[in-house]
Amino acid sequence: IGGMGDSDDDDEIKIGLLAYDPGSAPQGTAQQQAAELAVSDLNDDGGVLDEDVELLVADTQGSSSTASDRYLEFVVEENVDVTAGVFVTEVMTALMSDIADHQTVHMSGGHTSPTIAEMLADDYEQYKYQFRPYGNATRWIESISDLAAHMQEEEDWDQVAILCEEFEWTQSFTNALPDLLEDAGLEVVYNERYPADTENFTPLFDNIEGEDADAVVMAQAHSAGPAMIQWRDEEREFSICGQISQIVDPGSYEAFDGDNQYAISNAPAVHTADLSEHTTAFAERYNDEFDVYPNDAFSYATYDGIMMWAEVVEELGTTDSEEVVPALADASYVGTRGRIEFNDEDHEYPHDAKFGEDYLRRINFQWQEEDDGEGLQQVIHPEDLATSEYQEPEWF
Amino acid sequence: MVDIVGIAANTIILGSLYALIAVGFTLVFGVAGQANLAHGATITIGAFTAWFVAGWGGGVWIGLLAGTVAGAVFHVLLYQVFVRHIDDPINVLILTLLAWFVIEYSFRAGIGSEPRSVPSLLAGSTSIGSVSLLYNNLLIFVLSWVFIGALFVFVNHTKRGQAIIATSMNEKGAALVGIKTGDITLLTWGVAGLLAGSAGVLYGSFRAASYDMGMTPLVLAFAIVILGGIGSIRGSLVAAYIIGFLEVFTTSAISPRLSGMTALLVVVVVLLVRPTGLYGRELPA
Amino acid sequence: MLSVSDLSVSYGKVTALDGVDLDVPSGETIGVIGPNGAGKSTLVDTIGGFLDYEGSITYRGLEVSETDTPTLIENGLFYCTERRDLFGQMSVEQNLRLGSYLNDEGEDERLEEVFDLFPRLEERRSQEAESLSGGEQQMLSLGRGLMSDPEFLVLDEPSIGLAPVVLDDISEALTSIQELDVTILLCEQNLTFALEHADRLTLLENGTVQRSGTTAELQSDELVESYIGG
Amino acid sequence: MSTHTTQSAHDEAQTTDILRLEDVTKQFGNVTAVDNLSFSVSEREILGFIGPNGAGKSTTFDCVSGTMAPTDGEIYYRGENVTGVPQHALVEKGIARTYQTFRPLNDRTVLENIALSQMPNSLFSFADFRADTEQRAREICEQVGLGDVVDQTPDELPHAGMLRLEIGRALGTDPDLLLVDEPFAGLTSDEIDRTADLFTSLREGGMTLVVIDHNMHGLLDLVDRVIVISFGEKIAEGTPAEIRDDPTVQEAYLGGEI
Amino acid sequence: MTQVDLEPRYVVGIVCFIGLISAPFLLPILTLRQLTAALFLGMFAMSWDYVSGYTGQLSFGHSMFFGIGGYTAAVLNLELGLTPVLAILVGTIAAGIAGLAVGFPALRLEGPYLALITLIAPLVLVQIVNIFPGTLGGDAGLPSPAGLVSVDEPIGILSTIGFETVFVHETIVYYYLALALFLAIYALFYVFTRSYVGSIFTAIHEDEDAVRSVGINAAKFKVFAFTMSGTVGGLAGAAFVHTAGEPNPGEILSIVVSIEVVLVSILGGMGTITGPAAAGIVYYFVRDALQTSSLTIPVLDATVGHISMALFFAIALLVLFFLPKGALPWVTEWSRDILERRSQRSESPS
Ligand SMILES: Nc1ncnc2c1ncn2[C@@H]1O[C@H](COP(=O)(O)OP(=O)(O)OP(=O)(O)O)[C@@H](O)[C@H]1O
Ligand SMILES: Nc1ncnc2c1ncn2[C@@H]1O[C@H](COP(=O)(O)OP(=O)(O)OP(=O)(O)O)[C@@H](O)[C@H]1O
Ligand SMILES: [Mg+2]
Ligand SMILES: [Mg+2]
Repeated sequence: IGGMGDSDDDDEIKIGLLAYDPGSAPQGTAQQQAAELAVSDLNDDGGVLDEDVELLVADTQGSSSTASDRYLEFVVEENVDVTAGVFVTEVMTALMSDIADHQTVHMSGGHTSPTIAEMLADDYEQYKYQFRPYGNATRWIESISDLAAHMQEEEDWDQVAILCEEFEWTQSFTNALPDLLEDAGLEVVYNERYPADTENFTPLFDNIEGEDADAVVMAQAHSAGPAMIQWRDEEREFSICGQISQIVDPGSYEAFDGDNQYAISNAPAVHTADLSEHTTAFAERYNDEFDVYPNDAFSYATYDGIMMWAEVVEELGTTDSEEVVPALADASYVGTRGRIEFNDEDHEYPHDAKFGEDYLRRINFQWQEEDDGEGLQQVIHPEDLATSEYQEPEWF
Repeated sequence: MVDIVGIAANTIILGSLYALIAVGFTLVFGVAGQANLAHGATITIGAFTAWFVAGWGGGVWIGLLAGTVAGAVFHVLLYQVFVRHIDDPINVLILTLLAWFVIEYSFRAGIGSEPRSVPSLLAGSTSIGSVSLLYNNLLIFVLSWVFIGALFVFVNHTKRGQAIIATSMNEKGAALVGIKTGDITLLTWGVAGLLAGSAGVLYGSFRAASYDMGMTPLVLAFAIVILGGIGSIRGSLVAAYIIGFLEVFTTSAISPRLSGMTALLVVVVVLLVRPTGLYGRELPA
Repeated sequence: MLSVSDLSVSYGKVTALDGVDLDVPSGETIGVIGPNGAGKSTLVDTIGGFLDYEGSITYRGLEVSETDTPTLIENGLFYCTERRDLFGQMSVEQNLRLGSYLNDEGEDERLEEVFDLFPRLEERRSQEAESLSGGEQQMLSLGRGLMSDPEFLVLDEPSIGLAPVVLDDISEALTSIQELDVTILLCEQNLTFALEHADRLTLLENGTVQRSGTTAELQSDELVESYIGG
Repeated sequence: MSTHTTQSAHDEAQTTDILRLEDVTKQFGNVTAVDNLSFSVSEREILGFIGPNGAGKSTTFDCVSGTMAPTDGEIYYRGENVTGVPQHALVEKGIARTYQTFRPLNDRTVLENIALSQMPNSLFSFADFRADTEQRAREICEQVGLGDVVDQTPDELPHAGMLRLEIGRALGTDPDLLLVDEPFAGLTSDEIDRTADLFTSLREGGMTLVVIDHNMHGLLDLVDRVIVISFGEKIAEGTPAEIRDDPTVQEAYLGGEI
Repeated sequence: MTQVDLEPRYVVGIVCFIGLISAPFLLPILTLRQLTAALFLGMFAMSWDYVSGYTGQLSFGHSMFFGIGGYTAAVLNLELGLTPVLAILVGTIAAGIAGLAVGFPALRLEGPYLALITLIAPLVLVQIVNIFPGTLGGDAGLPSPAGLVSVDEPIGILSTIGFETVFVHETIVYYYLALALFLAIYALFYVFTRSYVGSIFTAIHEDEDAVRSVGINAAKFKVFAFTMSGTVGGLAGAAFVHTAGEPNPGEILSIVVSIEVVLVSILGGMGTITGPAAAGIVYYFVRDALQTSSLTIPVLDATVGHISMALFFAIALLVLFFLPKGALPWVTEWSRDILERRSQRSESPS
């Protein structure tokens, strides 16, 4: 079977990035910026395999058919050496068969559903070209449960609620998180899922308050806007933490007009956290370049993914995917958030990055207001990385 | 544990908001007979206008005014430039749908896909027993009743209001009694624009403004008008509260996962039993 | 009051009126008669401003093509069309009240007058117009027109579908309206009815005027006889 | 001569009723449009059905033709109880009707309007009906006097043309019983005569007709027998001559005129 | 020399047919692949037009049929290992049953009332899919089921005529599969709508009472229209997930798909079958061309690609506004005018 991604006959290294609405949506924009920075860093360093690196960017429009069309243009017409990006899980699921057909390495940068890794577990040979240098959402609940345990000590959190958008990636929050929390000595008093287009949180919050929860763990990617606004306006008597993708965006404080103040979210990194020796430097450089701090896995992981691939290729001396895949699977690379190593083929989630003290970690930050009125993402947990104390909402 | 007072309070607030969102749509669709799907866009325009104005330091109340006016201007333009030249109601429906998409995607390209918050019109809250009520929500309640009441009187008890209905039923007949049908329909669109624009501001302050915020209110408005029965403002009002109640009740007492679905399924069942909605008139043959 | 000169109207390729001249002096009743498809309804619709035409129609000095229908109505015109054009899902009373849209002074009294004329309508006052019987609809259409207190009536086949007794009533009503010096243009198929009311008659056929003259002159005209019969 | 026909038709009535109404009532809310109405129609008769405006004539047609079900009472067609049978099924049994307010299909020509009545009421039919139907439709157009305008659309037709179209479409279903609602409205006497001739020839061909109209000249000359209703109730029944002279009918319906 | 007098529209039809048949030899391979997807959009649009364009029973939720067909087939293949052909068959039947089920409310409900019911159906289905992410894949969709025919090895004949890789071969095979289905559906609908059935459908659109009054059971025909439309829509949906597409909400179930289908049909010309079929293809490529365009628009300082969706819908709006009956009827009329003028001109000298 002749793959197409391994052709080396052009004199440039080409990277194809599939981004969602770059220039408009924060996720796609972040991916594009990170990829640009990576490519310019590589070129400053003399390119890869002594060739210039070129970045191609395509908009997936969030649609799987568009993404597939653009992907094929990359691998069939442009003969790119590696692809990166993708944010919407639906798009990624659909793209997996194209990636398998065209056997070109893909360094993911945004989607978080465990299903993608499960596809590798089911049929490694077919899907092994996909790598996810930030793991999937099932691994984040440990970090969140640690935060809750910490808050139990510090702030007397005893009873927590769980509230998740109806998505595949939030399954672990609904199913596995309660056990972790109970193990840590907290009581889960409420656990519900809701459709992602929900806009009215009042009845939900009424119920959570009715259960006397001290905090709610939320897993949401779409509905943070109304949730934050109603939480604040209605002066709810509980804290919010969890995985709230929209407030991880460094630009969100402005977009939300500060409505996300006091909210806590889990994140792969924020620019204030010293996850590795590179984190802050990278974030500052990024900020100098684009006037915004890096956003979530979209920025950090896209950058790391490309750099890691380049390092492996440089070592191997070829971009041939059949050689790059095993090399990447074994590689160890220190990126902007720590050491990246991938789970092996027999793991439950092959090619997702490993988590742990020596590998990637997750942090919990809180949006706090600075004296100048600007918002800042302050790390409050884990303690060794904390940059600030937890602040209680002013209306408590 | 089902909190009856909470459910009642939330139903009243939500029902009022829905009623406010739906009345403008009812006026154009139910009364004047044109399905204006750009109603969704008007809501978005209202909300973002208020957000802009508030952002420039104009304050939300000026924002409310500006959003209301912007809604009316948009409607008047849409009607004068396009809709008045179209005879086929299906084409009106599709054209307004397209207009909505144009607006929606323009906002996405211009402002981005992240939600923006429109400040509350009134800060603070009061509490009745265990339930706390935001002043902003009370305002929504009051405003929606004022608007709907005014509309009800206008349509049923003024000549001009009757002329709107007459025009929708038989344009030639309306001309025969001296009604300037073009002006009347324009008036209808303008008034509906005012209502939708202000609904957009309130909706934005209750939730958030985003480029695709028009979808949910539009589906709701459509469902409300149909459930209430085309042509009946009273029907729309009752339907808005029914849908509000079903949503609140399902969320609080059954499961939030089913909240969107229950209301819609109830609409289906009601229609199968009463094909012209709760208070609907037969469609013209 | 109304003068039509060299009027031609066509629907696409079909020419419905061709060079029609007609004068309706103030206070008189002009009958327009003719077989089916002669162009009577077309004439009425054109006068009402619903169709494009060549030639000229002036009503009280207003050229119809430059005036919209409501303005003509404002100037005392009133039509009763062949298709009636009622407001289907409105009640009888609402239909009638809209008849005085431009002039609601004395509305209630006029409503009573219309009900006196057509007691059937009073019985059905809150029924939807659409569900009225054919004859009732015809009454409503006439009644709605009378609500505007018009000075010039254009009637397209008012006798159609009415029971003989009702026709008698309408005939009487028309006579009393005529006594008020209202100008009337009466398009009719029913010659008996037309002869009874018209001062002058115009016979249309295939869109052109065949005969025109006083009722007495035309009563014995053979062409009129042959088309309209007894 | 004409009295003779009437007489014989009347004699057979007992045995060969094609249609029989028994205590039919139709209410709309609290309006009783048809009130305990009973009458029967004999085979090959032309029955006049008259009454003041709003008497319930069209509504009676609605009930008989299956447009709407009566509130109460029974309708028998050829001895079979057909109360509440839907219209399309009644058409198959042989009952057709015309409407007082026209219902043309404005998107197609006169010929195609009439051809609709020739179409099979089944989803899959491979019979070679196309040429056939068109031929039959043309014949019907000729028969009702639309031969010259087959390619026009209904809105180009004058009033009389619409009427003919309405009759043509009903004829297309090959009915045995034809209910005609106000066929003379708006016609000149010349045209009335022609239409009446058509009805007579249809009867010669074996059809039974019930005709509603307010034009007494036209109607009374045509029909064999008349039924008069007022406020939904039968007030008189008899030959045209009898009806003309009936004082109740004169007062309720005819007025002083005739 | 004898001259065959073909009506121009048949000439156009034959040219298009030949063009479609020879497309693999004329188009770049990726364009061919897009054309495959575009053919499916055309099929979806035809299935809508058959019921809504002809009988006037507006459906705003036709994606329910594509979705039911596609999801049923995909789940049967993925979970139970049914062969694609069987899975497609069952999916088609399931969608047909859904069509039947929607047909019945259509007997009682009219116009906007019916439109709402059809709109609600896919909205609820999307939520159901989200509630059962395990079997239905939730928001993320299901992974691709097995291909209708699996092309793992290069195909001999195709290699000999110069097509190289397996990907190309697979694309060509799927293209012809889609084309065959497209033509079959087109022929089926064409035959039905040009027969008396089509004429009854349009009569129902005009005046249902008139239809009943000539002895035709309008209800039966309406239910039939929905059932057949659902069946064909389901077939297209099921075939789609086994060839060109993916079983996820955005492709075959979401309300956006329903709306697109309505748009395509109306822009192409409602009640023509040909119009929606052709418009489906044009729609796909116009949108794609706008999305990938990197032209900068001077005043706005944005690329066409960036505002492509707003631009795309603005164009659609103008098309609808100026051609209210849709593109096909306009083209037909316009060409008839030209032909008439030409024949007049050629007559006049003689
Ligand atoms: N909308 C139309 N399109 C095309 N032709 C039309 C239209 N309306 C009327 N016509 C034609 O114009 C001519 C005049 O019709 P019109 O209705 O004015 O006659 P009329 O004298 O009122 O007849 P009737 O006594 O039947 O009402 C007829 O030949 C008719 O076919
Ligand atoms: N849907 C309805 N709702 C209420 N009343 C109705 C309805 N349909 C008919 N009617 C009433 O029933 C009565 C009988 O109507 P119908 O149409 O049968 O009269 P008709 O005898 O045919 O009169 P015409 O000669 O004027 O046509 C009328 O008074 C009418 O207003
Ligand atoms: Mg006329
Ligand atoms: Mg009648």
